[in-house]
Amino acid sequence: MTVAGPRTPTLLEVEEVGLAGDPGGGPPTSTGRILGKLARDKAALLCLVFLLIVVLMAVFAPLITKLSGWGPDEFDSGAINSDLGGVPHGSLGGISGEHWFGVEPQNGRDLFARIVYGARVSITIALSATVLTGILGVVFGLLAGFYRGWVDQAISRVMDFLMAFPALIFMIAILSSLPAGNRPVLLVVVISAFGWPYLARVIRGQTMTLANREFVEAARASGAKNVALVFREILPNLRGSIIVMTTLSVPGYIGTEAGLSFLGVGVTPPTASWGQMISSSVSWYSVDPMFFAIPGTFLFLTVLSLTVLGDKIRSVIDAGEAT
Amino acid sequence: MTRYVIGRLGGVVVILLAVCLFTYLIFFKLSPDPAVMICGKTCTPDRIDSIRDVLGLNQPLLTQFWEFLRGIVAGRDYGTVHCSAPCLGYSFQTNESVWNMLTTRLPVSITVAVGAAVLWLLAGVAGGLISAIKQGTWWDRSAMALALTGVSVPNYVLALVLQYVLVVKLQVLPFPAAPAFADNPVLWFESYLMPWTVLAVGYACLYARLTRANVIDTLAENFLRTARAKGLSRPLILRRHALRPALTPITTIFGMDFAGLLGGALITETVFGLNGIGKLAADSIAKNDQPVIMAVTLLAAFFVVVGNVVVDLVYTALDPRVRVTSS
Amino acid sequence: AGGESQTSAGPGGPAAQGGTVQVLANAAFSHLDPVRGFDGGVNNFYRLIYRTLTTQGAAPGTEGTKIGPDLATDTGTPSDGGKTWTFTLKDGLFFETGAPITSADVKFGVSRAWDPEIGIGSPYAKQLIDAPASYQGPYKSGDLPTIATPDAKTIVFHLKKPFADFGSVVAQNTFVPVPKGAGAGTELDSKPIASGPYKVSEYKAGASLKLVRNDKWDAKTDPVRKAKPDGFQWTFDLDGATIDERMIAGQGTDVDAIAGTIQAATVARVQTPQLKQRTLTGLGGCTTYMGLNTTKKPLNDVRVRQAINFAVNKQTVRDAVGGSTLAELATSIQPPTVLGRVDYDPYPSPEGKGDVAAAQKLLTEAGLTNGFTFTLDTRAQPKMQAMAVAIQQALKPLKIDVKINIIDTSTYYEVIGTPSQQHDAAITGWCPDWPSGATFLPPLFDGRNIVAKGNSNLAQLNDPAVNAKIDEISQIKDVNAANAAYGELDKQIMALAPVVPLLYEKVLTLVGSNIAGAYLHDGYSGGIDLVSVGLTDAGK
Amino acid sequence: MTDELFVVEDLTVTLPTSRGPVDVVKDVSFTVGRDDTLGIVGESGSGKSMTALAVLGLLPPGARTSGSVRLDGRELLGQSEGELRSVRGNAISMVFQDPLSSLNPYYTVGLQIEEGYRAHRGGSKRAARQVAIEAMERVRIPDAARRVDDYPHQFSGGQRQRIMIAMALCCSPSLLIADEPTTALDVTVQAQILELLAELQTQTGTGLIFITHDLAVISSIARRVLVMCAGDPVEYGTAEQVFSDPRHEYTRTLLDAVPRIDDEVML
Amino acid sequence: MTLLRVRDLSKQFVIRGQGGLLARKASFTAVDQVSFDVALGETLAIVGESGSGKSTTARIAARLLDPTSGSVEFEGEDISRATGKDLARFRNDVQVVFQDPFSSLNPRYTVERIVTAPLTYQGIAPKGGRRAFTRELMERVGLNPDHSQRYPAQFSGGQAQRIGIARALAVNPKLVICDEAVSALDVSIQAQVIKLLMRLQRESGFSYIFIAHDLAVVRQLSHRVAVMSKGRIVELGSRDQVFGEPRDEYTKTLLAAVPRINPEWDRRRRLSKGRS
Ligand SMILES: Nc1ncnc2c1ncn2[C@@H]1O[C@H](COP(=O)(O)OP(=O)(O)OP(=O)(O)O)[C@@H](O)[C@H]1O
Ligand SMILES: Nc1ncnc2c1ncn2[C@@H]1O[C@H](COP(=O)(O)OP(=O)(O)OP(=O)(O)O)[C@@H](O)[C@H]1O
Ligand SMILES: [Mg+2]
Ligand SMILES: [Mg+2]
Ligand code: NI
Repeated sequence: MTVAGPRTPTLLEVEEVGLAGDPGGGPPTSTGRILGKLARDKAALLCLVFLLIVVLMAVFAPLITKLSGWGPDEFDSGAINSDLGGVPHGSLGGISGEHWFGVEPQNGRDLFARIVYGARVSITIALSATVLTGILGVVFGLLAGFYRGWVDQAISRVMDFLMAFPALIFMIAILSSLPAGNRPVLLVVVISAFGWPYLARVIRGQTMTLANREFVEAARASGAKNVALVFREILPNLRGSIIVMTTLSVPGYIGTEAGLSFLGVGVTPPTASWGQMISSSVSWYSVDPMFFAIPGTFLFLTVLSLTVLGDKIRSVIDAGEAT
Repeated sequence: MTRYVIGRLGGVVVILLAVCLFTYLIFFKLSPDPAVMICGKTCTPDRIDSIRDVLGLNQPLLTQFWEFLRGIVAGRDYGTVHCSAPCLGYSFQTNESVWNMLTTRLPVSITVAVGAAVLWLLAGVAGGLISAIKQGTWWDRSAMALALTGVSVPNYVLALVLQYVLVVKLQVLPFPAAPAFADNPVLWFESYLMPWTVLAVGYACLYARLTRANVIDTLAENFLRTARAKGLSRPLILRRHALRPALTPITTIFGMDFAGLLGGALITETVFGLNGIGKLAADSIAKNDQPVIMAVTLLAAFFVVVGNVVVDLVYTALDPRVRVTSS
Repeated sequence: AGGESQTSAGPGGPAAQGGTVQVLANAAFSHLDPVRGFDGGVNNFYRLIYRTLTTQGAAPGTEGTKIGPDLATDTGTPSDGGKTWTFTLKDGLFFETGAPITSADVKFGVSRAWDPEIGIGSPYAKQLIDAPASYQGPYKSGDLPTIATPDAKTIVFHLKKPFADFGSVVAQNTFVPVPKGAGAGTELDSKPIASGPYKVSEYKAGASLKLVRNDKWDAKTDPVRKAKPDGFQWTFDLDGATIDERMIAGQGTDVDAIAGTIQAATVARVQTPQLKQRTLTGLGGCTTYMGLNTTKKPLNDVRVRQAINFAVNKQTVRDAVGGSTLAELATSIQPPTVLGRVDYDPYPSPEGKGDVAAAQKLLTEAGLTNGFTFTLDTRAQPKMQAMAVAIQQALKPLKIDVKINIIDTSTYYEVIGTPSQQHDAAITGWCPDWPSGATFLPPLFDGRNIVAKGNSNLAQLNDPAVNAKIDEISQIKDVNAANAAYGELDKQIMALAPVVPLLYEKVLTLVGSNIAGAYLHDGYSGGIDLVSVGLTDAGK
Repeated sequence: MTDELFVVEDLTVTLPTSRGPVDVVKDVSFTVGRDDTLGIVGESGSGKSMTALAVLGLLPPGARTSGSVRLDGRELLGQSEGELRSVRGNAISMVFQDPLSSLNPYYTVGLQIEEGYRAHRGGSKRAARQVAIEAMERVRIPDAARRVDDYPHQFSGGQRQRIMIAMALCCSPSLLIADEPTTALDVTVQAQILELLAELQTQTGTGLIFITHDLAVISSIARRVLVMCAGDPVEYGTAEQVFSDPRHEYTRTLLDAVPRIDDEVML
Repeated sequence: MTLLRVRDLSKQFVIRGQGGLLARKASFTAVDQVSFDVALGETLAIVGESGSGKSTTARIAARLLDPTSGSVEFEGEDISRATGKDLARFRNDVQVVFQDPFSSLNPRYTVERIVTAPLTYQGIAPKGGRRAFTRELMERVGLNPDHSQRYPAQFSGGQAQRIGIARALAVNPKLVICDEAVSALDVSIQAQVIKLLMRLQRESGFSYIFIAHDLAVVRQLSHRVAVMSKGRIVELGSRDQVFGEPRDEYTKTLLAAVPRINPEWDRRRRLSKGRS
């Protein structure tokens, strides 16, 4: 017995739309609900506020330093003791009404102004490198792990190739042979180019496991194309690793930027960056601990805020599942 | 399986060749003329030329590269000196055989890497596991806060601070050096303890957080309920059922990190004055000592690429679902 | 010499016989082969294992830079109007192998300098001694006919042109004797053949070096080297901060240790009386300066260069390297340790803080009221960058915009030494090979020395009057008169302002509490004279 | 009845949800004797599985329970993990409803059967492996000696279910809770498994709680039946009573809905 | 009109041979020379022994697994080698309900997201919005629509199974492959779901491949029945033929083993019902 006839939607009214229509498909509640929940969480709110302050600092740096009185590059020889190797006068690294966070040894530049301006460089570089490596790492890791076969071979060999180079050595070699141009952009590109395979390999491994899970097969049967399988079905199951690895890469990249700046291939002086401040403060740790403590604290708090926020977002998303 | 391994090893050779060539191009083409650097402070164009001649720098680049590769397999001659296989050339700066430089420094790097790896695996995995089990408790929060502090502190800072506290102030450890194990095992251990710790801290923090995230995911799986229903002891449940799925992805990272370290822990070795591959790399970059850079790169590349092959094999061995489709 | 260059007397009293001196070093020696190595640190070290025909003294201050006989019986006998120099060897000289040191060995050692592969150190032998144009050293070209050894004790050098100070030249490392036929390739870099009081017993490149007594060395033949300790032990490649920590802590064998200059951050920590007792300070003997490329606009205008000379705040530059403890403000090109140097300040400003008004006046004259932009090359080193920033900051009020261009340390000299790649200005330094203007002004300012690669005349100054003066001085037979003339030449050059002398950097070093007989040697970039240092208590 | 093996009294299970706590099991009481079988039937989502999980303290995190659960007079509810451990898999075994996700994909089924046995009975690896193979043979897995080293994803749905049963049986528990253990089995294999369970009961006096939707199976093996609907125990009595004279409306609806192979065909 | 045509399908799994890790691979034939057709608007039931290859056959028919040999044609086109658009069209037309309820639901998504996933994947927007669409669908399969924001782990086995069914019915497939789709449902909900399936067949002409062990259910809704044992189809015929006059020995055993409610009790209940 065969029942032929026009295939009219009867069960539920559906209307066909082109592929352009409604590509989101995510849980409709997410953004609103997540923000709402975060706003109610004290710790998350604190982190958000801190990050906001840092961002505002970066954006309004010139304005802020006008208020504080000292520019980031202005020397203040009066604030340091030339006979003692250039340590700041006074205790606590020269903290005073004039220099709110004290001054840099050897030249007396205002630490507050440098922190404010440094936020511009460091945050931009670290966050964009994190985002870029995050995207590259996740996308290529997913593709390699999902497709296996020659796609995996190709991506994996490229990763092997990039990872095989001692990254720091090559960043130096490449950066020093490239024209100066826009340093921060260059830094981001080079750091990301060498950074993504690390994340990608982890993602690849987990993807290989997940790709064999039955729900992926189920989605395939539902008509999901491979790309949808990879990004809609597998990706959400990787967020634990992704959140951990990307939040932790922020201090890593700030450190890399510092190292490269220190070696002369990063941002050019007198531009301030947190990393550069931290690495030049290292040798002063016993004489002028504040010089290290101040940029160190800012870096630490930024990373802490990002991580805590990452964890909170994750647990808010999880909330439905766990409780 | 065997075919797969052979194929991968073939891939290793290809990658190493590519790395070689690329390094060669970058350092021999993009960076300044080694002859000028050898030539020193007071230098004449004539002398530069004759140095170039001896080093074979006047030949076309590909010929030079070929000579270099051949040297690795068959040895080669430089002017009046012979360099026997595996010949990686002579340092422009110290005139030492690069091969010798590598072999004398490798044990130090291996000691540093192995010790640190043991430390960070133990600390990271244990910390992450306990945090995951006690999720949300006081212990969990403080452990994760500690982990954050750990990664946020650059390791050269940690190195100096540790040195200041433990060696200078408290005098419980000697200043780091690289004594031979056989001479004085206690001193050996004490000397390496700080480098190990400094190196391990950053990794331990990352591993702890990853372990925690993965274990939490695993703890929610139904099969964990089954394990509990069987009345297995808690350690067994955690070790076998929770940790194994959680750690499988971590093997990937561990392989990369460990292999990377075998190629030298640049900063730690430099800060502590340990004569390993990392310090050699740092020095040779500072001096633009191309043959050494080349060799260090190759060695590091070798470890990383082989490490990746091992990781892939281990991964498939650890995860049966991956294994089946890979055959 | 300037009054500030006073070297503090060595702590710890006279050195006792015996013991091992520990040396904590930042970097390893470049080469152990005497014709390869050529810098203050390695020259100082070579005196422990090698001897040369003559050598510098062993004492603080100018006594130390005085040339005296070593292997030779005197500082040489010139003839032929200073074109031929004859030296006679002492009796009782032996290599560590027990073989006697003959004039042929000295000749063999010198002729190695012509080998393009290994003769990369001191250039003076090759520059001054006459040799066939095609000569490529003894391993390739065999015997060098222009050096005569009429007998085992006598050696005769024929120069290309007369050279009054040749007695100082034979103190260079290239004049170390090498047993005939030995030392091909890299042999000496790993296993030197000692002629001095010590020999190498163990050498781990980049890690450590151990010296023990060379019992074939006879103290009676050597008035210079006290050689009190039984040995030396170097530990290389230590982190600067670690060295400072260890020296301050002074635990274990570190009481027997010496080291290089401390870091700026350590200055404040060595101010306690106990530590002050253990510090040595003095000039390093070099000048740090900023070269102004006279071929580039607007630096080709002497008024602009003079304006910059006026405007630079040398105080902030000094603070950048560690303040008054670690450097003095420079006024002339030649540092105070150079003989015949005149102390003067052509571009004075209050406390060296820069005279912006004077500078502005000159710029206005030059029509640059609105300032200009120039690029300053500097090394990728924190200290160098800090100096560049200080200069940049000092020139800001003049609306001079300084673009800092950082160049990798390893390639820095190549870049700035290549006129086609060099920018408008560069920060660098120069140390004399021996304390005479002869090794300072001609290499830096002789316009005929400008070469396409490896150029050291960074200002690219090609002034006929200066060139003529250089030629004139080279004709002066009397060494002292020549040095005095160089002092005047210094003034003549500074009037053209091709460079901005910035600093005379100082050495500040801590020694272990058991160290005796330590003083800074002016001839070795202010390093502790190794041939005199020893231990107070050798049994410790 | 004093020598009841297993007694549940007024068991209530409360689960947290985003809309506040929800009672998914309300005041359930029943008893199971030795060599006795209790059948639990009911609406899908009525709390059958939660009842079973509550007994062993395996509820999802955040769940609360009240009432009393006693095995041989020993209270189980609110016991520490440590005390429950000796009971789980030993005195009380459980067959879970969803076999694939309940088996650890990283280990061979053999190991997963063995480990429970060794946790309670000890013995060598080899002996345990033999036990595992025998258990698999008993549940009719073909070629058990080879398949003992296969991984869960290599088995068919019914085979996985049987592996869960094998796992539960290998320690000869005094109480076996089987949550829909035969839904994925064809009728012949199902019959064999049921026979196996009956055999076990007569041999060792095991009490059996059998959760299923298959009323025919219940009618053939259960002595007593508990019917649940939306968390409530709507009917509890002997099988004969429940099947022949259902008191509650829901039970009647349920029995009416049972499809019979000889029913008239609607199609 | 034949919708799906399966011919000589075989599937061999590579399995570990004897002798440790390095042993040679052996193979195991899970499906052996299976052929059948499914017509438009028809229900083909597959029954048979556990482990006889039913799920494997279904997977191959849905092209979730590649056969070792044999062909699968859908609407006259060989889909075992289809790619791109053809494959996408095939996937849109064929939906699968999986045997294992939890494993086939993405643990990270809410029911709403899971149920509407096929729409998203096929670029269809539900009329009236996702929320309403989901609620209606959930209601149809007997789920509480208020639970649309819950995650799979918060459901019971039978509920999870119904989520799977709802997902398959969210789009308008031509063929639905139900692998033990109703086994975890209580009989009343089972009846509701079966009615739904049959209505859809009547109204929209769905075809089904219905794998089940419950022969009573199979008899209710199948047009034709295939009986599998040890990887082979041992009997394939119309429902009445297979149930009425089974030819194969295995089919007979199967039918004989069907459990029934104690007939005595059943009779008594009917009587009492009649009385009340
Ligand atoms: N990935 C695999 N590797 C090896 N063997 C497998 C694999 N998947 C299934 N099998 C085997 O193939 C056979 C058929 O499995 P299939 O899942 O098709 O059975 P089924 O008829 O659906 O059984 P059930 O009714 O129990 O679900 C089984 O014996 C099973 O063990
Ligand atoms: N983690 C959870 N959080 C909240 N509610 C839950 C959770 N797990 C299950 N439930 C709900 O508890 C009720 C009882 O579930 P249970 O698994 O006991 O049902 P069941 O009787 O076994 O049903 P089935 O026959 O379908 O397996 C269901 O309505 C289910 O939705
Ligand atoms: Mg259930
Ligand atoms: Mg199946
Ligand atoms: Ni050199």
